[in-house]
Amino acid sequence: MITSRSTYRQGFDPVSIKADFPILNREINGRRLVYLDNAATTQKPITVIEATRRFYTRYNANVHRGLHTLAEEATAALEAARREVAAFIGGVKTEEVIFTRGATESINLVAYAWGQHNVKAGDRIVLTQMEHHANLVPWIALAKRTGAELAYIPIDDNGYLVLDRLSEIISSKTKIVAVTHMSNVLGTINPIETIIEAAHARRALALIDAAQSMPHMPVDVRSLGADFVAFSAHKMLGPTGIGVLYGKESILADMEPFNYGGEMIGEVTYDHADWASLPWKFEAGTPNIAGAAAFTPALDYLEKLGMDNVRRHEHELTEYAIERLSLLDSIRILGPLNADHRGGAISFVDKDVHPHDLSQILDQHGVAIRAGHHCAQPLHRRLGLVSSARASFYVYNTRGDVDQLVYALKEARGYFGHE
Amino acid sequence: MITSRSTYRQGFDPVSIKADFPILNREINGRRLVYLDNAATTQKPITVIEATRRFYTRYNANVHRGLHTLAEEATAALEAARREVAAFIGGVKTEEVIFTRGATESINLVAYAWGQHNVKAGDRIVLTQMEHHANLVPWIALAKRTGAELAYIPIDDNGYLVLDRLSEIISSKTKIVAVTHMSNVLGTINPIETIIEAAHARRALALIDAAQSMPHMPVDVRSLGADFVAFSAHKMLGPTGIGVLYGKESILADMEPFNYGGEMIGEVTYDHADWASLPWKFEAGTPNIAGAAAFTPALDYLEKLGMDNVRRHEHELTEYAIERLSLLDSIRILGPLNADHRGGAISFVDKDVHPHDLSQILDQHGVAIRAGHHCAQPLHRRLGLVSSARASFYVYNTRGDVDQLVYALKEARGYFGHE
Amino acid sequence: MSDAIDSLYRDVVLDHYRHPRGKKKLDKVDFRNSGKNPPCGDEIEVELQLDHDTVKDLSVSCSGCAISVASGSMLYEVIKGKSIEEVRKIARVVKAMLKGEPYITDGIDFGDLDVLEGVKKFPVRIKCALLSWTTLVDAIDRAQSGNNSGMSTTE
Amino acid sequence: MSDAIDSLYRDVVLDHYRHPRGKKKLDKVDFRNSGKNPPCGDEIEVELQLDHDTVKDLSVSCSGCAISVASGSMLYEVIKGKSIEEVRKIARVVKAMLKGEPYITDGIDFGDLDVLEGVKKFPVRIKCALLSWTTLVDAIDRAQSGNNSGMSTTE
Ligand SMILES: Cc1ncc(COP(=O)(O)O)c(C=O)c1O
Ligand SMILES: Cc1ncc(COP(=O)(O)O)c(C=O)c1O
Repeated sequence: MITSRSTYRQGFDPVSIKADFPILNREINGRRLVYLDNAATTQKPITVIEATRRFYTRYNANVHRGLHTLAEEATAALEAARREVAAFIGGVKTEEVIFTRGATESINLVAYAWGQHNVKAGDRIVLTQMEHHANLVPWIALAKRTGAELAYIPIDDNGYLVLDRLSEIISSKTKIVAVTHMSNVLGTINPIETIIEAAHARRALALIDAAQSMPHMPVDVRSLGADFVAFSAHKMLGPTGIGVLYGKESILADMEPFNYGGEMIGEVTYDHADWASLPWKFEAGTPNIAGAAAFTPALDYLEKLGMDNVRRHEHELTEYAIERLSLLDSIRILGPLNADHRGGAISFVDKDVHPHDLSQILDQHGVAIRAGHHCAQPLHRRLGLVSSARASFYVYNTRGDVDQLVYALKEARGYFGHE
Repeated sequence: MITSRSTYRQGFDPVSIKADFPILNREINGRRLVYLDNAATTQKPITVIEATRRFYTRYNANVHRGLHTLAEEATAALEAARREVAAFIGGVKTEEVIFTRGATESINLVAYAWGQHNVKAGDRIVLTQMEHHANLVPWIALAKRTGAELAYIPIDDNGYLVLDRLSEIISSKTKIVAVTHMSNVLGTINPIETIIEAAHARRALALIDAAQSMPHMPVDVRSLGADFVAFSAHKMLGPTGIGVLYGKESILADMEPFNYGGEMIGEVTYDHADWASLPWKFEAGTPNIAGAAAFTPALDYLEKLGMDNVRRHEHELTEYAIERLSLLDSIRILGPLNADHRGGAISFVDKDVHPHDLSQILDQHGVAIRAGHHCAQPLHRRLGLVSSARASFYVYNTRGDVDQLVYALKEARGYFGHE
Repeated sequence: MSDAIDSLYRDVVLDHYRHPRGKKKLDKVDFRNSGKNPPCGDEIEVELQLDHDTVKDLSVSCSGCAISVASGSMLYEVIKGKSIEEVRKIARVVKAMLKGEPYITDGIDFGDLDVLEGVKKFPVRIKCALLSWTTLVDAIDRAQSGNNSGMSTTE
Repeated sequence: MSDAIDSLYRDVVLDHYRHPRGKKKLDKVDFRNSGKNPPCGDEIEVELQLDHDTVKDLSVSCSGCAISVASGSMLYEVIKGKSIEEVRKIARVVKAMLKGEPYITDGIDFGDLDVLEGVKKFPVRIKCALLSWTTLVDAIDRAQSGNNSGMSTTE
């Protein structure tokens, strides 16, 4: 719980942080870029951009078993990124950190490599009504393949999970409970400790979709006790094309591989193959090596700011934004109004102007927001909507950015002839 | 067939090409870097490095349905890369170009999304004895899952495929024939036209692993008539973490998706989902957008050189290298000795010095080669080896590089006390 | 505001958006089709009353952004009373105009439709403007093949 | 050549590589184990003749790179005649030395083993030097648990 607005470290200065992000100097339609689409992807600090350049100009090579200098350096960079991730998420073993393309692939890996062998007809998979398609469609597909059933933890009209019937929903037939830590639409921070505990009480596994939480608040995977955790580098200052699946060593060790090919094998003959040790068993083929090399400085940047401070900063900004948006009568905010219970992804609808039109006009004022279903169609339907507009914050955003958002929203209404 | 050494365009000047690759200025152990590990991954021209930087400093955003300027520009870059790939591989439809992490994932996509539904117990999967693990292990796994059998087109001791019994091996039970276009160990360029035809004669599909051919010679996917073609950007001047699966539209259209999540769906409810149109149906989650943006200038670079010229250049270099290496009595070259039948990946063994030790000493002379089984254990066993050393060329390599290789090989023998 | 945005949201477009025509109940419906853009959530319902080869009357009801609503409303105005052959021609011209391809108007009355030309500078919005047209043409295809209702998409 | 490479391939290492000791046939084999590094293809075969708690004799035959062959050869020389307890201690020290961790030699005779210290600067080669030791210790573990042959790997 965060109580006061200004308790966080003085060192955290979004204005000087902005200076580390070259793209924020860009002008859009003659206005300074106000980037508020951070739940989709975040911008990159110069250190991340520079690390990519450095990789390609100094030590680009393929990894593993290369005996020349470049290959050794590239391998060292990949494994250093793995150690950095392991430390960042709460001090797990490097064997438990698998590099994927992103959160989506991480979840698919589990649905295929664990799900296919552990979920049978009649078993249950438990999700929530607020899942992103990435933590929904792989399970719908698994349920279809296996004959398992899906059950959903419902939400109330304020965007909170309803946990009353939790022990009923997580029935004894439940094999896995897959839940988002922070909703990319509602912003809600879910009580995943309670849910993980309830899953484990039924001997079900718990997968946490941390795509939105890991970038924005301290997440200690070890003390949470989650069995799987998925997230993407590009949503936390890192490059595109790389993400992470954390898995408990004991579970990963028993799993079949997902993709097959080079680097993930032990011995191969023309009709048999066995597998490399963890984590490589799950990393077939050439990984996104430049991506890994640039993920390290992203994590360094966040470490240096301190994830507590990141959370405090966004908490303050979210509180301020909700305050200001609530003054606009035509705007309805989705999800919790109390910033203690939510992150900085704020979705809303205007009663007169369609989200797409809003977004188009906001762009004229340099303000980048997202409009649509944000990969959560069922959730929107549950809320009686087909789409919404979403502004979402990160470390470089300021109150000035919120002011520009509110100004542009008013302008948009005016443009379409509303007061 | 290429007959003369110096027929290719004067404009192709590896020395001035070298200047476009910043990493080649690096010194390794006090010597200029002679990078001969191109079959593992290639170096990147400044335009590719610059495109990555530009993406992150100018228009980094998530793609699809974003209505703000950055999102539109990022989407345009992704789709421009797709058009560029479609043109580069012979003028296919953009619907047929799926972005993956690399060749390995491309092949796994087919083995899962096509294989799982089209290959049954008793069916046959045909491969060759020279496949990379990426085009071997996914099929071994599919055969295990389905009860299908594997059959191999054999090789002779010179590293050529033996096609005598082709119509027997590709039996009427055969569902797919998956063959490398160019071996990453032997260098052999396989007669894939013949093999594709034989596959189609049996109503089997043909998958071509073009990871080694696409970067090094003109490949016209359309006129080849292959059903699937897989390759990686990082082996053709492009970034890591992105590759391509080409698939015939009619086949892709009938396939189930592979990974599930955002961007690949049409409509989603809590218990059902349908799929987006091609190619997006196969691209779940945030793609490697920066990777795509930097793949375009890589293809531009190759286009500008002309793939015919690239092939001619490497042909000349391969001929020269084979000539020089053949003068070393202790060296045995694997694969065809005739450069007309092979690409520029030249594997060899020294009768006295282990490949790992060779590679380690070569590194002392600035020469980067690979040592090991090159992700082809069964092939090495077939050749009576466990590992080999491999030098492989690309556009920036020169005769001087070959000379340095040969010099360093002699030095290495001396170091270990051999003449 | 930039010129581009003003050419996207022309006054005529905004007027159609605020007061969409064609949202009405027909006394008799010969053919019906609904269309959807799942990624944006835009939805449209088209009903046709045919008199031989002429669209005697129609109703168009659209929920979505300004562009898709305005496009549907303009469609209503232009199509009403046209022959099926003319409808197909107009639909082809609209498609070409939106995609920035060359077209000839061939002396047909296009009403306000030329204002949709501004959409072509906003690739993401082309689908919005197209939805009603795709849905209409599909309805006509079905009508001519004797299949009287269905579902279209611009995906 | 750099100093680092010369400390990897010390003369003693090269001598062991060229003339590996311990490649012999034992008249009687109590325990046998083979080891493999699938990624590099290095293979080793260790045979033990035990006299109570002492390694009375052993044979080591190794195919692989200079480092793995030399390491196996040195293992033979150092281990022969040592007690199982000493063998375990030595193996622990070698492992620590290769990984660059602190260790104390505790007055035990290490023969030429200290030359392996140069390997630690070449992370990829550590596995080569370790293979024979892992295989030996696994053999002893199995011997002590009554399981007389097996297969080890440093993966
Ligand atoms: C909650 C949530 N889960 C999963 C994802 C998927 O992440 P990615 O597209 O990077 O795979 C996202 C991002 O869109 C998200 O917000
Ligand atoms: C012939 C062949 N196929 C497939 C691959 C796999 O490519 P990637 O590791 O980029 O997925 C390679 C590269 O190692 C290769 O040489």
